[in-house]
Amino acid sequence: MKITIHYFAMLREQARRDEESRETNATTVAELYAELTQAHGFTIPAGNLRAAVNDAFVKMDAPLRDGDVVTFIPPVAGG
Amino acid sequence: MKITIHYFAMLREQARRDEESRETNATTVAELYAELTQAHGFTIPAGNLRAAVNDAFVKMDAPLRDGDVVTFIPPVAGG
Amino acid sequence: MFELSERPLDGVKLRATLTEPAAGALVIFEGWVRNENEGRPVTGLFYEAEPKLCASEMEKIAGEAKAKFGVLGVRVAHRVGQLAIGEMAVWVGVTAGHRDAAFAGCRYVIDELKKRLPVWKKEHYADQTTRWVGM
Amino acid sequence: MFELSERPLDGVKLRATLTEPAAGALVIFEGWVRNENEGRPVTGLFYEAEPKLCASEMEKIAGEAKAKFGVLGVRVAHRVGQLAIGEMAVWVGVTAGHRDAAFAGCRYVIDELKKRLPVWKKEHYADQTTRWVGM
Repeated sequence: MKITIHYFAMLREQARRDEESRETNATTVAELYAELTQAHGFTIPAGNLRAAVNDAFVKMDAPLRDGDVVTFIPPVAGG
Repeated sequence: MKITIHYFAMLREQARRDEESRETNATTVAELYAELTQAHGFTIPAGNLRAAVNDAFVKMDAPLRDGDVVTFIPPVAGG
Repeated sequence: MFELSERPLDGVKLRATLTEPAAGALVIFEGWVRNENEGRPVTGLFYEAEPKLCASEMEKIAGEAKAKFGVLGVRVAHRVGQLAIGEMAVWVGVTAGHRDAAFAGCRYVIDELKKRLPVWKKEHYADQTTRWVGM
Repeated sequence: MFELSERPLDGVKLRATLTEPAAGALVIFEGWVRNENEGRPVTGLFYEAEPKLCASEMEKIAGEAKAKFGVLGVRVAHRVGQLAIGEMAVWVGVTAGHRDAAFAGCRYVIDELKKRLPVWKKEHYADQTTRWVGM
């Protein structure tokens, strides 16, 4: 299935892009992040991330469906 | 001796003046307030007042000297 | 550091006096004239103050805030005269390296100011009566 | 209620959105870029945010502040992009009938914002290095 991924902050820099569309067999958000870590050399441990699917926060074991838009949320530091 | 008294808020209204100079035999701030209460019909109990002499806060039993400027401080309500 | 003003307080000017490169946090408290107090409709407030004692007492309060919380800057202004609903009666700005100190310092300054500053307030009510608050 | 801005935040305009006759207290928190962090000289900050998640999460936080403290108004703005020392990174304004609620509400909003809002910060140091804070 095809998933769109949005990157921010350190993930954006390490992936060298803001977003990408990707064919994947990953069935959960966590599996997708593991695959992307292989591809892009991400250094943020999955345990330190949050994720959103289609603009709503989800758990890392949330399932993926074809066409989903996934945003990975590195540790936040606003304010 | 001669004392100058400054009035604010309800005391100003009840004394019908901002200030006055007064010959008095009062030896303390508290005695002076008792005398002024007779003269002007003040309704604020002495126990609810603070006072300043020559721009510094004092206790109500502080002594008076000729030429002193006394300010009576009704309960405050700033802010 | 402190001013009494017969004209509307200018938050922009007051804030500008507090900028400094070591400050990471500014907390501002503004007291506004609200349309009721203890259930009674209020139409306006009259404030009166003793300027010299206000100035010396505010210096003390600001010094205490710096000593207790390590805040960097303290700035306070209080309005006097007749105020309408919505007008700003008091402005307190406190800067610090971080927000804990800025919040604690600002809260301390407004609390102490309300207890200690020789400022008096007469409430005007919708039924035309008035009352000196606290007297 | 919430905005992200690539241009300097305008405290005057933000404050103006909070005026209402029942409000007696406004507490504002401003976060400024300071010249050091944890002992390292800082020359600037870069902020980045995810707009949709920021907006929905701020709506939740504001709702929580209203429910917990009975505050009347909540307004928040966060800057994004490259900021210099002294620039305002975040503005939080909270109104209430009285100051207890306004202080508690403002503190709650900035604390939750810092924990939950998808905003990221890269520090630029005097020695030309950079660091994504918290990563």
